[in-house]
Amino acid sequence: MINSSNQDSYSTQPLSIDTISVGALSLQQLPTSGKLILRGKPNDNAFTNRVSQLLECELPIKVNTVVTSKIGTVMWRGPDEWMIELSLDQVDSLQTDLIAILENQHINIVVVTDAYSVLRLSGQGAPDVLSSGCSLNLNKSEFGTDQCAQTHYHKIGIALRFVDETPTFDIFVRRSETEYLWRHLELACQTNAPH
Amino acid sequence: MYRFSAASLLRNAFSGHKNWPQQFQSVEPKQKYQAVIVGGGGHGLSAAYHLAKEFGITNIAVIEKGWIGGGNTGRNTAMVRSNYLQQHSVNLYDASIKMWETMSNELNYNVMFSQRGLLHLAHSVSDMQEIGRRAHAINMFGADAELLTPQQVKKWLPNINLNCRFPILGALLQRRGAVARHDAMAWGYARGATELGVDLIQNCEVTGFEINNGEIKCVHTTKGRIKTDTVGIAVSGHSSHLAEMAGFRLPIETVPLQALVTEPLKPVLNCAVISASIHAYVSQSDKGELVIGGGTDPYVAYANRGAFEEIETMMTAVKELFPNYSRLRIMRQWAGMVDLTPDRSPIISKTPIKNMYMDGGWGTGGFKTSPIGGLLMAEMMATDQVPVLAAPFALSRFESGKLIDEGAASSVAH
Amino acid sequence: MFQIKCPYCGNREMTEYTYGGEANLSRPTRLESEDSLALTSYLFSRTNKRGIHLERWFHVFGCRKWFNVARNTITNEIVETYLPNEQPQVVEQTKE
Amino acid sequence: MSQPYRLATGGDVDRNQTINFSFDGKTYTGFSGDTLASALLANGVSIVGRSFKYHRPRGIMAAGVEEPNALVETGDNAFQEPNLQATTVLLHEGLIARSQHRWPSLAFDVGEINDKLSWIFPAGFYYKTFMWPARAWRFYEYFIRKAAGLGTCPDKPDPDSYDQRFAHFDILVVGCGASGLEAAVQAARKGARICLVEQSNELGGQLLHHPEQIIDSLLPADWLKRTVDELTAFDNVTTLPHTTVVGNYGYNYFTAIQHLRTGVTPGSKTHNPRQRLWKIRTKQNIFATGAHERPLVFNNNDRPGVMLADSLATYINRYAVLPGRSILIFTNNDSAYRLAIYAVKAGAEVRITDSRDGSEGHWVKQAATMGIRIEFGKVVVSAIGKRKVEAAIIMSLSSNNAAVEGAAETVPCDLIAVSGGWSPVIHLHAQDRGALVYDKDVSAFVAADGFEDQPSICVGAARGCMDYKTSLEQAATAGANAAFKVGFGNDTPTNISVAETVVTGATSPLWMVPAPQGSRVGYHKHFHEYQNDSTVADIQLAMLEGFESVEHLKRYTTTGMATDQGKTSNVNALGIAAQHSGHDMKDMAPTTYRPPFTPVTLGTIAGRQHGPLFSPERKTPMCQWHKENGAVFEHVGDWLRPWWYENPGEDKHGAVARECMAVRTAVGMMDASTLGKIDICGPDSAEFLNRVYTNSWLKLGIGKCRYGLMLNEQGYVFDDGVTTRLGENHFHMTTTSGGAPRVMTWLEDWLQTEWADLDVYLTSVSEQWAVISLSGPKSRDLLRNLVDFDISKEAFSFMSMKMGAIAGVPARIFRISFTGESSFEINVASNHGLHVWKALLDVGQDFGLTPYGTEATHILRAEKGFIIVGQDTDGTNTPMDLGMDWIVAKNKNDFLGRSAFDLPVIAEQSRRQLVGLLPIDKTTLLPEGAHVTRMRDEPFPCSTLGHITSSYDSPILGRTIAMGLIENGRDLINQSIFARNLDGSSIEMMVCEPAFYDNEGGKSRD
Ligand SMILES: Cc1cc2nc3c(=O)[nH]c(=O)nc-3n(C[C@H](O)[C@H](O)[C@H](O)COP(=O)(O)OP(=O)(O)OC[C@H]3O[C@@H](n4cnc5c(N)ncnc54)[C@H](O)[C@@H]3O)c2cc1C
Ligand SMILES: NC(=O)c1ccc[n+]([C@@H]2O[C@H](COP(=O)([O-])OP(=O)(O)OC[C@H]3O[C@@H](n4cnc5c(N)ncnc54)[C@H](O)[C@@H]3O)[C@@H](O)[C@H]2O)c1
Ligand SMILES: Cc1cc2nc3c(=O)[nH]c(=O)nc-3n(C[C@H](O)[C@H](O)[C@H](O)COP(=O)(O)O)c2cc1C
Ligand SMILES: [Zn+2]
Repeated sequence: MINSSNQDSYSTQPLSIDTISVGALSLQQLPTSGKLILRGKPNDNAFTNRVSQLLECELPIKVNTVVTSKIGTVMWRGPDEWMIELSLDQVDSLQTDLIAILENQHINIVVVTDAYSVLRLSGQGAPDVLSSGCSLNLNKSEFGTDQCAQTHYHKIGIALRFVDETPTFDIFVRRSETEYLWRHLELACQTNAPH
Repeated sequence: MYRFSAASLLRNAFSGHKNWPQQFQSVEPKQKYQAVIVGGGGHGLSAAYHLAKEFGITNIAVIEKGWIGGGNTGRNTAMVRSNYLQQHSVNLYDASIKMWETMSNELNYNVMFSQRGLLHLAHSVSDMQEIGRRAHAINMFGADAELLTPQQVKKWLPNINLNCRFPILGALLQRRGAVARHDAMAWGYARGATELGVDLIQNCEVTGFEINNGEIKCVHTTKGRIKTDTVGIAVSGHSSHLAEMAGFRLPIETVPLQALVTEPLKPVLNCAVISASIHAYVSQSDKGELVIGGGTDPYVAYANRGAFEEIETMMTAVKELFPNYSRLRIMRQWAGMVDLTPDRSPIISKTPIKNMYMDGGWGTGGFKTSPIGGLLMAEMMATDQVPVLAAPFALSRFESGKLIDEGAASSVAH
Repeated sequence: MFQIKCPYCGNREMTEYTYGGEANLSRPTRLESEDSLALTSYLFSRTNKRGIHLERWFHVFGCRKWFNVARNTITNEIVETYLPNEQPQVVEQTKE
Repeated sequence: MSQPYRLATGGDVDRNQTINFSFDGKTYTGFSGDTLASALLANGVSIVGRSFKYHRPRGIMAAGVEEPNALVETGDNAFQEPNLQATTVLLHEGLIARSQHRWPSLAFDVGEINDKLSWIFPAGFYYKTFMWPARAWRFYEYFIRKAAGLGTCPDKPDPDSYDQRFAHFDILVVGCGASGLEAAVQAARKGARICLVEQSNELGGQLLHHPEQIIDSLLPADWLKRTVDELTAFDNVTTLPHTTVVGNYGYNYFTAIQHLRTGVTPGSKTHNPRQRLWKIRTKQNIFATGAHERPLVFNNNDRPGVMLADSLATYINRYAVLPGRSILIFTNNDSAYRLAIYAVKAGAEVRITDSRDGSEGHWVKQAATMGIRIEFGKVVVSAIGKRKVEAAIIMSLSSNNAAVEGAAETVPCDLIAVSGGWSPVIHLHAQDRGALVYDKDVSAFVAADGFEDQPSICVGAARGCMDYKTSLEQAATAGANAAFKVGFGNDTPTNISVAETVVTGATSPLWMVPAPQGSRVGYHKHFHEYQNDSTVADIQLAMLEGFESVEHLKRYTTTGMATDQGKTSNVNALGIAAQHSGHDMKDMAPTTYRPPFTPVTLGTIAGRQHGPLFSPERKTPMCQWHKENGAVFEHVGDWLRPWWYENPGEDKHGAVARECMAVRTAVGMMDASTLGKIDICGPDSAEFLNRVYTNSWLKLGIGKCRYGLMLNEQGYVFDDGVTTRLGENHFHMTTTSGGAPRVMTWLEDWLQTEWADLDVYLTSVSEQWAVISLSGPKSRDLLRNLVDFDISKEAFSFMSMKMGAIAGVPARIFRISFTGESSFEINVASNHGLHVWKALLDVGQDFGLTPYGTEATHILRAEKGFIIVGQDTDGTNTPMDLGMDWIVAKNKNDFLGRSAFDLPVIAEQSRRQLVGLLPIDKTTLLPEGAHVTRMRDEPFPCSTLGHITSSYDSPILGRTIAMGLIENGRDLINQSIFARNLDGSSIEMMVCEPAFYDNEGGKSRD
């Protein structure tokens, strides 16, 4: 009965709009995904091994990298912090499993599913659109496959994930700041899409 | 003193302006002075002028490492006001406004003191509470303040965007708030001091002090050693450096503060306006440029320049307040190094060294107090007594913890 | 405009960080602070160094870690970044 | 005839595309490819503007960004743009341009009286007068301000949009003259990522008007095409024409302004921005920014028709405009001889006056061969003709340049082309504090050598290299070297473009032409600086009066302070000052170079960041509902919060009273989602809380909540909130909405630095949870209908937390109260927020459930005497000041802020204390912020006892109440004191405990 993934009541995504496309560029609010913050010590083998086993992938220890596994993607967020993105209905069980295998360790697992929304920006010129407010070096050689980074877009913090060579980027943004980012990017798309 | 006037202009016109006397003179230092003032900014020059004028001590030198008025005095946005929060502050700043009101005539130098009114905008309920508190305080302490409704704000600022991102709910008006011609103040004091026999020594940097038994004996400079037994320090952003030379440490951090001007325009803004919560303030100079400032850069720096980031913040703020300024163009930007204290109030004080006094820590707002700051330091130098107005601003407050907190009111520079 | 090298994330624009004031201020313990000078100098007194300044920065838009920076306050050159529990390699020599 | 001064052939203009434009209401035609300046010249318009101070008629002097005179206003209404240089405005159909700073018209300007009176008004005259009568300045100022200024500000919001882009490159090359292009090609060949920027709309720089300059055996146009084609083919090169690098902020950070379109597109779409701000981050930089020609300084040298020689060459060769028929060239170097050759070819009569003794240069010889009359050792002492040059007076120059002598010859002419030498464009180098030295050969300042380890280098004309051959070599080397430094190839250039060597004679500096003996005007009309009317006499006067430093000179005479920032005048001004004071030029230092290189539109920097994009308008998950249901919003930081909900026919007072009463008598509900929330986890969590809060946390039971105060290290309250123990090692902290980011950063700071030994993880969950505060005597009865667990008073006690389901979704419910009524703070995942809000409303109908806003909350909490940090505190209050001694643990050794309690100031007697205040007249609302005196009507100025922090009309009490921070306030309880209005009148009030309602607190426990 009580289920955090009760889709019906997930009535309130931050934006009422889903997708716009301008020329080759598209901007999309992705449906709510499950998100967990995992904290733990990267040099603690017990911790990394157990997590790796459960996730069936290595925990990305390397700065600004993403690892994809069956369960979802794991993003580096800091030397002792990762974000696991997975489907909504698996959040509870993964959380439970993680807690179980990591019992008595100094770790933390926090559900942040609703705290962030994800915008997907795709198409030729997408880096230019992002660069309208983001100072990160988005040249292909600097930011590509399997990479992620936390940075800012004008006044707000965002996390970027490189998705594919189209290029496509996923942008994690605080729920309440989603509209601000969306409006900025929408205008930047219109400016940058070839007419 | 050679008097400036319309008549003297005309007289000199007939001789092709070839006979004007020097306004001030840079000389080589003597070996000994009764008193030495370090720093040829507004405060140092005012101190020298008042020491000579009010206390009859004329065997003094102002030592300036560059050119007089070239520190923050030469790079500030020239707002003069006394609408501070704390009683001691209002008393101090208002005493300075009173000196400004007569300065042109006192110095026989037109410092273009223009009491055109100054508005502090309030963008939120808490801003309203803050200006309400300030208005009542200022009024009670004997200076002038009024609270305006948004409609009244619109009358003062026809181009204001009342309904900006953080809608304007009201404003604090100080009618005696003013702008002035900053360079003229420095030159006016320099001229007055020269006339009274003060030595102005430019391009001469103080590099050390000789201190004996905790008493100042001698000042070392790039132009040699100068004997003196009284020293006043008014070096704004360099205060910590001078203190270090004298062997003590100050509660000061020096950070860049930037400003800029647009190209000159016909009159478009007839008062000065400050928005502390969206970080910009604007006035229009008599020449026509809009003079714009904002918040400080956050980090310690001695570079007289700041980050572009702050400029961007200022420009977005100005455009938000005055959307019709958007097509105007910025002509020049610059920065100064301001000396911030923890409570954003100045230090007018004796120091751990006997007969060494300091007038500094004015942070983002000490242009307006050049007259009073200099006068108070002059009095300390002449009498070794701390004047009543200065007493609360002593260094010792950082030992007792009895700060004079103007922090809330000075989140934006002015 | 300088960049700062976060010890974790690498070189980023200074706009990603917030400044945290002078590093190495020693916080007096309760007992020490009964000597109020130790306390007030911890609270208020600053070296405000002209030259190599040891200071703290927070990577607020990145990994959210605090770290230390040795920066020349005259040129803004970042000489070194290091972790809170480390000592800087630069020993301050340059004054100007 | 239309365009009488247009040449029949040549130039880069498209004669098939006629463009109509207007200037001062008169319509003209020009061609595509023209600037406003070239089109005006083609039409024979000689006066374009008026000078700042003397209102002298001024024409077009230059062909680029160095133009000081020809400032115009373009566009109408909201599209109006003041102070544009006619030389940089591209002509476009329908362009409307106006002269400015004149009244009633450009031709007849009343302000010209200033010119007549200029002999009375030298530099700085205003410091010496307007002081009588005392305090009359505001009167004079009114007229002075009107007379000053240049263009006018538009009076409507800017309808255009602007874009911004951040970009990272290996190498930035500024300037697309021969040097910049060569440098870029060399670096591109090695594979580096390059950004190539040119302020003009066309690439080529000087080459565009030096048609005879053969490079690699190609004509300039062909060499340009070959080079640009090669660059275009690289995908590692980004070329930005019509883009100006305006700022060098150090450490390889630059700003540039790109012009994306010209002209006005009324109703232009937001996706079609006018300009773009580039923020460019690089590793190596090459400044190939060329050089600006300087005028020569003689009497009336500002007359329309006096033009810079190379600019005139530009008009002839690039724009096919010959704006005169009879040209007198006045030079001190060889470059102007090129103009002579072009002008003769274009059909003009040319005569050359050269201040030097002679020159064996290539072009000099060529000019001589062409039969052009050349006179060495002579100077123009004066221009004749007020509205347009009619003649020049020529005399001989004495051998030491100190005097003019011999007979004065009047030479009729309609143009005087001047060349006083070239000043390399060192701005970008100098903006970053790059060292400068005076170069005798160039007679100007250049970047000092010896910066091999620096990331930036000047090349070509920008480095003082005035011949193509060496410029190209220099540029090629710089390009290859830069690529090598960033890790591409070796530092040897390949296939360097080769230009012919051209022999030129040396430039002989001539900072000013001596005034003839006995001249009445002397140096009063020798303009070294045009826009601000700064003359040689002004510099002399300033120095006479003691303004010796060049920085003083600048500020006293305003030289170099105009919109062109002294591009043509600064070096001359220094030369004049040096000459006057007997200094050597190498001992002079230019005034500080500052961004921007050319003026930058304010809106371009702001970009899209205005209105709702100025800063994020943060909205809670239920925001849309609030909007649709009459909420009036309050801006709290970036958040939008319902202030109150207005029913039809209600005003603020009515609405707020209704909301308050609902909470006191039935049940109300508030969206509290904006509260800061932090998940705290780890074995040392309780110890951590013990250190950051003033009270004790070690023994808090699981599932229990506790209120805490956080102090800064000065012992003053800086945030508060309720924290709950979720598990042995797990807490949920709440903070104030506005303080959330600050608290998070502060806590991380302590954990990561001072207390790195503590094992605690913090995670911000502010936005994970939507929070609904349900409050009022009926709250439990209501809630019972929606939850799946026992919420009876016994099972769910005050200050505890339970997890369960509400309306089918998981929730954490806290029994805490900010209103003093029985309350439940319901936390659900944000995406469920609206769902639960609506579910409560559905059930709540029967209970009189009323949504309430922040205003009601503030009243309700004030009735209880609860503080709001930031309103009832101002950053200088200890817990004791607030009457909250109880929250300070006596047995704890240390917590943040504790040490400060030992400071004398904290122990002081006369501190301000938070007290309640009851106006004697129950209907009088005390003004918030009003200060307080002990005595009625104590005359101002007087001292304050403190001020009123909160003041409300309490519906439940039927009277007004207030709180204030009052000196020794607690000692004054039950005494009367006086709040003072702005007009000095007094309101009597009684001091009381800061609690007005249900002081036993029974209700909240219910
Ligand atoms: C951008 C900006 C805007 C501002 N706006 C305002 C405003 O609107 N209103 C306002 O009231 N205030 C404003 N201020 C603050 C104000 O400018 C300063 O507080 C004030 O000018 C300080 O005056 P001063 O005489 O103490 O210092 P300065 O004018 O800085 O003079 C100090 C002098 O000491 C010299 N010096 C330093 N070290 C030595 C040494 N070792 N030996 C010899 N000489 C030395 C320096 O060269 C300098 O000339 C602003 C400041 C800035 C930077
Ligand atoms: N005395 C002379 O005869 C003389 C004088 C100057 C140049 N020249 C000749 O021209 C050749 C030089 O070519 P060059 O390439 O060095 O100079 P150039 O003048 O041909 O090119 C410089 C280019 O840089 C651009 N520019 C300047 N500042 C800019 C900025 N901030 N942002 C964007 N663009 C900017 C200019 O618009 C110009 O197109 C010299 O070698 C010389 O032969 C001769
Ligand atoms: C109130 C005020 C008005 C100014 N107006 C101008 C101006 O009209 N033109 C100009 O070029 N600079 C102007 N400046 C800036 C100065 O040129 C200069 O940048 C400033 O004094 C700092 O000195 P610096 O740039 O030499 O370091 C102004 C400065 C101030 C403080
Ligand atoms: Zn980082």
